[in-house]
Amino acid sequence: MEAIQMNKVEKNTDQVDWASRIDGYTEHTPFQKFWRRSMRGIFNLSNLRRILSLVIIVVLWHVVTTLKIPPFTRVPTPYEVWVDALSFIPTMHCFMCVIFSMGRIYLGFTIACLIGIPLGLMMGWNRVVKNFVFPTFESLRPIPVISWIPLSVIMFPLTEHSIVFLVFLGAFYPIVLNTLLGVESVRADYIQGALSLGSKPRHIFFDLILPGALPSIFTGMTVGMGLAWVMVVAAEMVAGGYGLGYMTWESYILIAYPRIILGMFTIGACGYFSSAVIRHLGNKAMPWRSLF
Amino acid sequence: MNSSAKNNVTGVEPGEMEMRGCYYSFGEGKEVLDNVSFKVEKGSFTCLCGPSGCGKTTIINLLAGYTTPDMGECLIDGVPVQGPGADRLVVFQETALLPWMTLWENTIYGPRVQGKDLTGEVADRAEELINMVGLTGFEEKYPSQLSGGMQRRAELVRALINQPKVLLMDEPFRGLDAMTRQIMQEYIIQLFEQTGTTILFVTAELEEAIFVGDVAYFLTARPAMVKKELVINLPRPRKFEHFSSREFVELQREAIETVDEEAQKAFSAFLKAKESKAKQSA
Amino acid sequence: MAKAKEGNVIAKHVSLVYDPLGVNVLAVADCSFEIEAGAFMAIVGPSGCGKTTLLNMIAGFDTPTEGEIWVDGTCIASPTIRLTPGPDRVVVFQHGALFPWRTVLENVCWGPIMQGTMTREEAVEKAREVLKISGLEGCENEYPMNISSGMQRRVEIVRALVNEPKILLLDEPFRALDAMTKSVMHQYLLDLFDATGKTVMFITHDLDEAIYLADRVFVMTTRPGRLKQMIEVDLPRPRNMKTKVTDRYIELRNEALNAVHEEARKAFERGEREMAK
Amino acid sequence: MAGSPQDRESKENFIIDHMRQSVKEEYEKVYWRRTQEQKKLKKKQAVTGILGGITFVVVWHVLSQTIIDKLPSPWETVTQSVKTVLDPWYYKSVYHSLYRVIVGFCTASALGIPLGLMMGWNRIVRDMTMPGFELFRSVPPVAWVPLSIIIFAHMEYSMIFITFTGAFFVVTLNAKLGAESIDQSLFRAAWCLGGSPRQVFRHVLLPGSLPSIFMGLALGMGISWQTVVAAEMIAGQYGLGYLAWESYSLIRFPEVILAMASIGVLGYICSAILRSIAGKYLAWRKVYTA
Repeated sequence: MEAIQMNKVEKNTDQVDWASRIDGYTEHTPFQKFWRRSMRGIFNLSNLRRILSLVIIVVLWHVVTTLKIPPFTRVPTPYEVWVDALSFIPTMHCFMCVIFSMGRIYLGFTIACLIGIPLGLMMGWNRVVKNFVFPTFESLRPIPVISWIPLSVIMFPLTEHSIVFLVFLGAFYPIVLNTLLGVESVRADYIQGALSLGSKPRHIFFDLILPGALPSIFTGMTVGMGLAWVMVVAAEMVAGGYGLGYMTWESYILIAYPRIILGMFTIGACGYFSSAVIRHLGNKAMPWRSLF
Repeated sequence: MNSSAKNNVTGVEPGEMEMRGCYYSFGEGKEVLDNVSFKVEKGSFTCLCGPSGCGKTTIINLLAGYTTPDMGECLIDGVPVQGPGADRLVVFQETALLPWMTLWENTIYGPRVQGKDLTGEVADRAEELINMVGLTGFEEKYPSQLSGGMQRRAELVRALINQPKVLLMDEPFRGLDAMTRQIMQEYIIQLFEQTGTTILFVTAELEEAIFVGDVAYFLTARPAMVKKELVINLPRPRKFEHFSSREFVELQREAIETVDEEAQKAFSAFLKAKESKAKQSA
Repeated sequence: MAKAKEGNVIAKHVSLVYDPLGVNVLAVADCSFEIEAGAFMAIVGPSGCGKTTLLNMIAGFDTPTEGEIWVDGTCIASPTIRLTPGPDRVVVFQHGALFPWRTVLENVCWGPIMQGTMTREEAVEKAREVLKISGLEGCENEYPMNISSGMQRRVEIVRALVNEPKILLLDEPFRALDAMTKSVMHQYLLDLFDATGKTVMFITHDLDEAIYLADRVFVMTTRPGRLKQMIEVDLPRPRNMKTKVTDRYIELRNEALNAVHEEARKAFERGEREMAK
Repeated sequence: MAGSPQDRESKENFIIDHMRQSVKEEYEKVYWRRTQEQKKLKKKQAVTGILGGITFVVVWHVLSQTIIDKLPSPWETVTQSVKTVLDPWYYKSVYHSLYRVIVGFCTASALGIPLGLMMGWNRIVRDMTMPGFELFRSVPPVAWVPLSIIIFAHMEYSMIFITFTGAFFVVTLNAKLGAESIDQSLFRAAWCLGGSPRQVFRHVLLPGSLPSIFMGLALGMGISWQTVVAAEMIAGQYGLGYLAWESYSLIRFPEVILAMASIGVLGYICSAILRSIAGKYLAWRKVYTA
């Protein structure tokens, strides 16, 4: 049949070494593959540009501050910050500041998780609970959490308590909302399928709703952690009493300007570290998601 | 029909299913089903064919008991459907394997929630079924680690382990490419011929319906009515060769003639709806 | 029936090595073929075999590592030439690429207006006309998300044709459609091909579809993608649903299926194992 | 009568029509019942919501009377607030906060959106700016307060700068995300159709990233309010944050709550305006909800 013309050469293609016919194509050994991949991963043009950009930032900072160009007259130079960092970071004071802020964060954040996640799950699970709580919750939400600072100072006799309460409040909203979102995003066919397999409500809750909402819960926790740091810094600056935020503000008052910048970066690093911990926990709790 | 006696793989007698004069709508002017009646014989492989959005999924939902018809009734073995149950299982359009469970956990999920003993017979049957669809060695993988075709097969296993009387399949191969689909069809034929379960198979693909089924019902565009019943008398066991047999082509011709008109109608339905809306407002 | 005088595509030993992370992957290996002006050519292959890459090279999105592609006597792609995507080779994409933020009409006249070949009024007039011919009258002012997927595909083909391309490149355009819409679209495409006589390159994973539509079908193997077989389809035009049940069609299809099925099945199983690793 | 085929046909048609009619009537009953049930459900929902609100107020009242005796009771708060709201001095605070937020936020948008789009569009721009953003992103905007006071001699500027910082990072990064999330085939289609780089930027990149840009703007607006309140509390003069803190120092507790509520309402209004603008520009996305 002339309809299908089998090309004589191409019919026994498996013997032809196609790869060797093409310039620029060589089959690598596994080691070569690994080596090339890792080298390309580190020394490529875009990584060089990234490093360059950081260098530029530092150089600019240096130039602007040493030449005292108008708005930056009082800003410390990178070198001053570096010197201050070397002298300050090993001290007990710095350690205590970090411990205090971290302690407040973890206490407030844990309480927010313990109350917020069950509340979110209940709101997603039971329509009556949602109808009861949600309108009030929504109408309180536009109030920035920071503006709760004076009120919480009024409400709690100890500053310590009010700071923990503020951290709790900052983390609470995103955690509840994301948990609710997570429950509502569990696909209907999962539940339908499980129902027709004869699941009881507790199976649906523990096998479907909870793991289905987990990714969203962890998103909420990451966002909540970010807000918790905002809150702890603001509360410490306003209400005082140890901590990184207080330290930064105090440095301003004591005219120890390099320490302000140091404080900012320390806060940033601590915040980054806290988010990393949550991400890590998330990957641990959801092995099916970190596979790809 | 292929009604083998009590089968050692499923372990139950296959059931029969009927839909009698069902009406269903999502609201005024959104009628989905318009007097749909058909019957799925014991141990048969029945296909439902219709243009997309015509209400095939609604039929599956009604038979599975997720919703109730506005009028008419759905019967399983002569008893009206009341809520979902493990005697009839649905294989969904998109895979409904739980992404947080491994293939093995997914497979034995049904027996587990029913409180059955998970060792012994259940485990044996699970292994046998997994082997039958060629997934041995993948038991500890999560669904996201499997290819599309493998996920669909895993879903079949998950349904079959519960010894359903009836299997409802809602476009289970939608979204797979032509080659994978072909291979999946061969798997499902093989499974059907070995287990003898009653299957209701919903599809939009004519060739697929003719290739796998014993009977095919063709539905009209929305609101859906049964337009034609086509008995497919290709021999069983069905093989790839039948795909290109004379009888197959004859059936295909008949099906195409039935459906072509409907497809055109469905396509222009949007414009017509728009026209009528314009007329109403004028 | 107007036959186009232009739109001849010749590929000479085209290969592409894909090298994102320093590890060579041979995506397309040594493909040579010719599409005569005004012919309907289809490429069939399992997913991931490099057919889209081949099309991207013709369209001017990818540079071949080796070989050349010529259109009407000009070289448009070779390792040394700069990429030149342009309105003479318009692509219709797999998942659709209508601008969701523009109405159907705006989408269709976008090309001519941007190229400056027509004024706004002319473009709108022409677009309306072409839409009317395609049975899309009445949805000019809808956003693409508002119309059915079959209609979206029609609009996309219309949008391509308004630019008077030499070649129409179709990258699995009917993949996401359901079977019945697909059959309507096949008819539409066949009618369009008969009416305009443009050169068409059609990519699909469905052999059936390819034989039904094309004059010549190339079968591609899995990675490295290479053209393995050519099937000349000598079915008469115009074709329609009835063609699908003629003896000649069945004969052709059976031969093709039997020739491809075993190999494809092997490739499928191999691919599946790889994917699951 | 039983003669011609036309007769028979018309009779059959009549019977079918009659059957359809009866089915339709029955159907309408079913449908009516369903809509009634839905209405009832909605009513019930509203009642539960109001009950929730009442519970909240009652709990507040009880708390203010018992455990937390410094907390003003709801009634006290309302009466005191009415007095304050009638005082023109209150509007000075509102004006100052609003002014700071608007200036800071608009500057952040004007700089952040183009920068973010460029970052998503051009690899070199992205590589050169991303590390800096990564570095400063995890620093909470509130922590910028002391630094910005050092930089700007004028307190007003430093407060606007803090507001700007709060919104800037979110807006920029969301614009970048939007630009990156556009389907590659849309760009390819535009090239195919003969669009020049400028046209592609204007007609594909910009509208395609709009949804994400508006999301960034909404988030940025929220953060602007957060930061402005913090800055006013810490360093400010005038403004609602300052009002709250000052009222606390002066032991005028109901006004603390009033300030909080005002900030909430203003923030909500700003977001609503933003949403309505977004709705106008994103009309093509409405179909998802419709």
